[in-house]
Amino acid sequence: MNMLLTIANIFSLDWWHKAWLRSDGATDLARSTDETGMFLWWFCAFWFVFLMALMFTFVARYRRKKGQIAPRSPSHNTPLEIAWTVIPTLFLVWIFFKGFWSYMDKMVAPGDAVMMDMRAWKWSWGLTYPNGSETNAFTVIGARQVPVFYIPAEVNIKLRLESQDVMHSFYVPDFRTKIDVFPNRYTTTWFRAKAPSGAKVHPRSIAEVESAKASAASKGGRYTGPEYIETLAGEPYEDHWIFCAEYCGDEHSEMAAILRVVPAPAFDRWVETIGTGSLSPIELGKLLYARKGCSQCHTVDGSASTGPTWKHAFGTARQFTNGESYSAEQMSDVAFFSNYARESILTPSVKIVSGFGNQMTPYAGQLNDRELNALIAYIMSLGVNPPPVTTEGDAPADSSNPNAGDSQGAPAAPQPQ
Amino acid sequence: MAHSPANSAAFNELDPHGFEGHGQHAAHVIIGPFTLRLVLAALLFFTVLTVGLAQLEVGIQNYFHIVLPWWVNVVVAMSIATVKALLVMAYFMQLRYDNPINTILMLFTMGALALFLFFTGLDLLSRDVIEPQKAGAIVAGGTGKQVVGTGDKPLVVAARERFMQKLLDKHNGNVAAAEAEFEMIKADVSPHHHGHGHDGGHALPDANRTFPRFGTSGALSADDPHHAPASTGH
Amino acid sequence: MSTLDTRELGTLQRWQRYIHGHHWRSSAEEFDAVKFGFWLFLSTEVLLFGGIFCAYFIFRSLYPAAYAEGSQALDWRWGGLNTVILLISSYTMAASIYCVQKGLFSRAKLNLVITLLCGLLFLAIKILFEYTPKWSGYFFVLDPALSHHAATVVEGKTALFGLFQYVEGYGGKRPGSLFDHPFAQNADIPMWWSVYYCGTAIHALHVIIGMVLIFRVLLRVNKGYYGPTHYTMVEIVGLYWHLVDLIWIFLFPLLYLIH
Amino acid sequence: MAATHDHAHHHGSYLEPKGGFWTTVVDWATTVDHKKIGVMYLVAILFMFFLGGVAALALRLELFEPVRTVVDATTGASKITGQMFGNPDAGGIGAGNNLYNRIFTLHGAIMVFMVIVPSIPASLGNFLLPIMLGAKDVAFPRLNLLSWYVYVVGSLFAVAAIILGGVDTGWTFYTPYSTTTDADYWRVTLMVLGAFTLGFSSILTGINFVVTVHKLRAPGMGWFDMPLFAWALYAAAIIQVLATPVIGITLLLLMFERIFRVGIFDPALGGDPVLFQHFFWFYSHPVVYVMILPGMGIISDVLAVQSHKKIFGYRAIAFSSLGIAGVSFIVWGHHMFASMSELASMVFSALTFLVAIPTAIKVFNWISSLYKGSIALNAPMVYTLIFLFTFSIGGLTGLPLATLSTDLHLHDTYFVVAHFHYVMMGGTIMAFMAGLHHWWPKMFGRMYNEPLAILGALVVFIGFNVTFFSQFFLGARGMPRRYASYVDEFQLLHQISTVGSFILLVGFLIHLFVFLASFATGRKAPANPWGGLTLEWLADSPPEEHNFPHEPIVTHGPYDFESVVPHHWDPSDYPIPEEHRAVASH
Repeated sequence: MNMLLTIANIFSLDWWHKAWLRSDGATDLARSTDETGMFLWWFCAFWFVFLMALMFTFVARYRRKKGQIAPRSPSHNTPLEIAWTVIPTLFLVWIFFKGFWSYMDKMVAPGDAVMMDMRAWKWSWGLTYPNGSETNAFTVIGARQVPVFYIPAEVNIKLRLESQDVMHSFYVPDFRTKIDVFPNRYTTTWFRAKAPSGAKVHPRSIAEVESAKASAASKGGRYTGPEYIETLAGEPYEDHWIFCAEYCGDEHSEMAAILRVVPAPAFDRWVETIGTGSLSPIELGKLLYARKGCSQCHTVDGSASTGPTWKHAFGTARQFTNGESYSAEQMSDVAFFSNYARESILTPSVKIVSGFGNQMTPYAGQLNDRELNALIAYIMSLGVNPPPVTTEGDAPADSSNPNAGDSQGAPAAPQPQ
Repeated sequence: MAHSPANSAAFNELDPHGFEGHGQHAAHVIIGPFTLRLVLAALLFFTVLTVGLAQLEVGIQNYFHIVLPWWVNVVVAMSIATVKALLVMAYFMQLRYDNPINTILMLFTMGALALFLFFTGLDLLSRDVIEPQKAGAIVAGGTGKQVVGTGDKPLVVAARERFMQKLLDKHNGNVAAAEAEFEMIKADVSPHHHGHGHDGGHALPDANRTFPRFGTSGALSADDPHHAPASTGH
Repeated sequence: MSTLDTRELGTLQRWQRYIHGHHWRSSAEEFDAVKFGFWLFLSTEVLLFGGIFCAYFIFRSLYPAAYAEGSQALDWRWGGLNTVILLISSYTMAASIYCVQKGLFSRAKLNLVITLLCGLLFLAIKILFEYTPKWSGYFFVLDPALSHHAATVVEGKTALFGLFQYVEGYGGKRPGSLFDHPFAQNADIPMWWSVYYCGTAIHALHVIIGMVLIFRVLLRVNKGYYGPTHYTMVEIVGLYWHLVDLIWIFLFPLLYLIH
Repeated sequence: MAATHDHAHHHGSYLEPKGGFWTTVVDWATTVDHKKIGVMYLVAILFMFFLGGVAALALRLELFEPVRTVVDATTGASKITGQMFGNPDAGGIGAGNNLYNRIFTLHGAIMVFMVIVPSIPASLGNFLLPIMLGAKDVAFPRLNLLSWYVYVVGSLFAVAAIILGGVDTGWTFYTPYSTTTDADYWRVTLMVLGAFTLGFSSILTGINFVVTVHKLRAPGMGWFDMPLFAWALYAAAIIQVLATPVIGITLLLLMFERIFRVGIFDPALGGDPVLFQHFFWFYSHPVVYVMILPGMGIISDVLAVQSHKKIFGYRAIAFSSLGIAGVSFIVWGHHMFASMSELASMVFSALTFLVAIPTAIKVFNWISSLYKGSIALNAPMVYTLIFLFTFSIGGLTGLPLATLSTDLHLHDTYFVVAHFHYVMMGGTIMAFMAGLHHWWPKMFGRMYNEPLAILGALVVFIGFNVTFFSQFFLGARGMPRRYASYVDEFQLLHQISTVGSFILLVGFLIHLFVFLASFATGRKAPANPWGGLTLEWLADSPPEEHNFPHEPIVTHGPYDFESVVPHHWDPSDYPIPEEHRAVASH
């Protein structure tokens, strides 16, 4: 043990801690995991240095010399061999229990945990809050628009996870935990996020956001902080990545999201206000575009992606892999286009636009009619010559709404923190 | 490493390292037809026995209404099968007279197989020990995103609807007639089970009455995944 | 195994002329080694089927209801008959080894032929009475089970010159997404058929391979390759055939008898 | 022992051509000589190693930038590769990560199924095992040749799958992704069929080795007179025989699932994806030891010979090989801590720690074998030391992965990637290189350029550690594996890793040159260049047709250096004190 300490003095413990862990664990369990991990690091480092020191000493000491042979030396030594069998074993037993107990803590959620439903599909995440609503906040990682899930701090939260298609894995590096997500089965995980440090707070006004964006742009960067949200103005927050850790296909590496921890009262205020009832079809469509993962594969600015872009989808001739083709006239007809769009959303495999793969997850059973119509309205609003908007209060396609611009992100954007 | 020198004078060319032991000669055993026929008779007897016992269990349950624990059936059938397997291996495959190494090898194989079954079962059958929700049965077509042609319905539901559709076409859309024929065919299926002497002919319950959980997407709306609403598929 | 035709021993049978591989010290050692090697191969076969047994074990434990319903749809009489056939064939195979060891070649050939016929019979029963009706609903006209379907036999809907009769509402007990049986109570029942078809099909494949090997042995016995001092291949093929039997000894109760 | 060796009837080396060019080709294509088959395996494996290496470099290039670069590059080249990898849009619209995913699958599948698993057993093992045991050939020579052809056919299937457009399942073929992706194409099925076929080749080799070790040891060679390399091959062969059939049935069922839609693994059909993982890892974990055990055997042998020192704790090493082989069958669950039930995770974690013990014992033994040795620092020895260095890191970093709480964080991150590269490449491949240099003179009868080889070894060593040690940090900081693009924060470490991978390339190019040069200009190798005591050094370099003129009789242990003068060595170069030499006369 004092050996450990001497090594610890030679290199600063802190330096290695920073080198291995990009930040302190964001939950108590994560911190205990970090302890175990750092202990293991020093344990391994000790044995490694010890063995290598021996090895190199021997090699240096017993180089071959011409005309000399190795002196006789014991070819085995039972006590020694027993010693180096038993002593490591004892260490291992201890390590096992250390890992096992904190694993069980990670697995067994406290009885008072708040249950939320997390869905995974190719290639995005969706979180349903206890009141049935879903998040309306989004940000950018890399070039992708990803959802931001607000989470109350210092509250036990239990996620019930399920997948819509293939296996995914819910991984929050800052929580040091990970759980695979299966179709047709539930898995669960839980956490109690630490309160945000207060280093970052929500903007208090739209002006503040604008200036932040301007300054970020001036630095060639890109503002990825929160938009102005009335219920959260001035509230501190802490962002954590959500990654998919189980290979799930084409956009696997884009299947990310942000877990944003805010004080519990602020969360309660916020979660009350995110119903979608008040939104016009196009606004709602824009929201669903981001929330339902459409943004993973379809851009709204005509740029390349896994699926056909939505810009000018309404009013552009389509050629399909099955040989069919729709003329620009047909595609400009509202009724005709609506039916085509509805079919392509619910059962995408029926008509594949030439040049694209049969990649999309069918959305049958995931969208109600209002949502479906909203999405179609939004797509049409991006068309060649969009139909006149009947609903009042909806924004044009190229509005300053943060969600609209997000999919044209610069390749290398700074990450959310 | 203490080393025992090989004395080349006493060295046996056929058995260079004394490993085979008696294996050399044992390998050439000849098992006479009498033994073989005896073994065959035993095997046939055990076959009859195992079938008879299985039928007996069914009979007891159906006619005396004594419900035997589920494992009786399994243990009886499997132990008889094991006895038969041992007979085949020992005599037909000559393990009894053969070089013991082959027997040891088979034991190792069985060991590996046992480990395989045990640990796989240990995981898959203990999912709900900590978290009951993890025990959710996997329903075919539950999320329905992958199965061709079933939409989001379980396979059996889809199959039944396909079948009803066939009947409807046959009666060119006359629902009542189709329903009637559906019932008729169903009635004719259960005697088929009689004929095969399986169960005491308990009629198949109405196929439409109950389904397992309608996949997770259906159950999400339910508070408790175990008592999710019955299928809304029809 | 190399044979020396160049030797001045034309009068001798091939098996008498056999000499062991150059890297062995004696043909006895070679024989022993070949058997050991083949037992190693048999152990791989056992573990191959181990996968099937594992899948069966897991899914029966997860979906007992589906498996109970599934096993009810199988007729133990066909399974039992096939078991008996395979046991007899195992006996004839062992007997043929004995005959070769004793140099009774005609009896050896007879036993081998019977073994082959048993294999054929096994496959015929599987295909005509087990697979075809369940998969497609077409019953072989000689199938006793057909009598239970008098009401639902579709007149005029036959196949292969009337050799097969279609029974309404019976077929479609196929695995996975091909499953089409409208009267299943349990959505998991396709899993039973998946395991049933995979297990029995892979076993049937082994039966076919075994028959090919036996046929080759038959030919070579005929040509006099094997005899009292050299019968390694006969013994090896025998072992393989017994393994095929062994697997079925377990498949039969698992599929047909356990409700 | 040298007495029994008689140069009078010398048959000529196995390399001597049997006549004209085509005669020689036919002779090699139909040979049942284990030496030729070993060499044929060596060539095939090195070619596959080259393919997999190119793929690896492509991956590292892609990861140099956080966003997709190689894949999205709109250059004609990437368009062509795109078409080749079945993604006509590569570089054009909607390239996605298709290309990247196909390349890492290609890298994994080739390196695991076609390189590392057969690498040491099928090439060096095939060549050396019979000679080390004093046998004329392996137990079943024709089976041996068959296994090579099966290997080639399997590899062709896999390569065909790649040319037909590539496979994006990852080498693990996890369901349900592997059962649903590319549903309308045969590529995945073809690739699975390839892996299935390769399994047969592996089984045949395994059976051959087990029987050879049991039945063909030279007179006087008891179990504990075998070289440790033979012991390791024996242990590995047992695993091959007992584990490979399970991957066979797994892949068979996977093919059924794709072709007939039977649902044993696909949850949409009622199957269970975790069941697939159990099937898969029941093979794929033990096979990890098929990969590493022969490497350990090589190290034990090279280390003893190159330091003329009786290996420390012979029996401990031999039994730890068997111990590892045994334990390897009950620890596969540690690949699944994130998907298994808590109870199983606990049991498997506890069992996993068991593997550490025999492994630690081996390392301790090797290092104490150096004590008071007479250590020659030539290429094989340098590679042995490199092995001890990298393998220790690989082994120790297994601990946080076996520990449940930390594994939940590190599972499926670059930490795992780094860990298994340290074990598989830093272990198996380094040992393979050690063995290749150690037995090169024996196999081809020519020495290689020592200084250049050592230089290559050092470059490889540096490149390897730069490439993969940075990945430990990546993983611990939360970088998931199989990502084509990543958040900028990870860029620096990724760039270090990429640079390292190209240093690695340079190192291997040096080795390629060394080997080619040794054919061209290498001086004739003596029969026993290193002064080894095991039987292969008794044979000529290269060995003659049937290895030995007479069946050798073993009169001493494989490592009795302090009492026996190595064959073909001048006793004056090898002054054994009389009182010790007396021991040798038994």
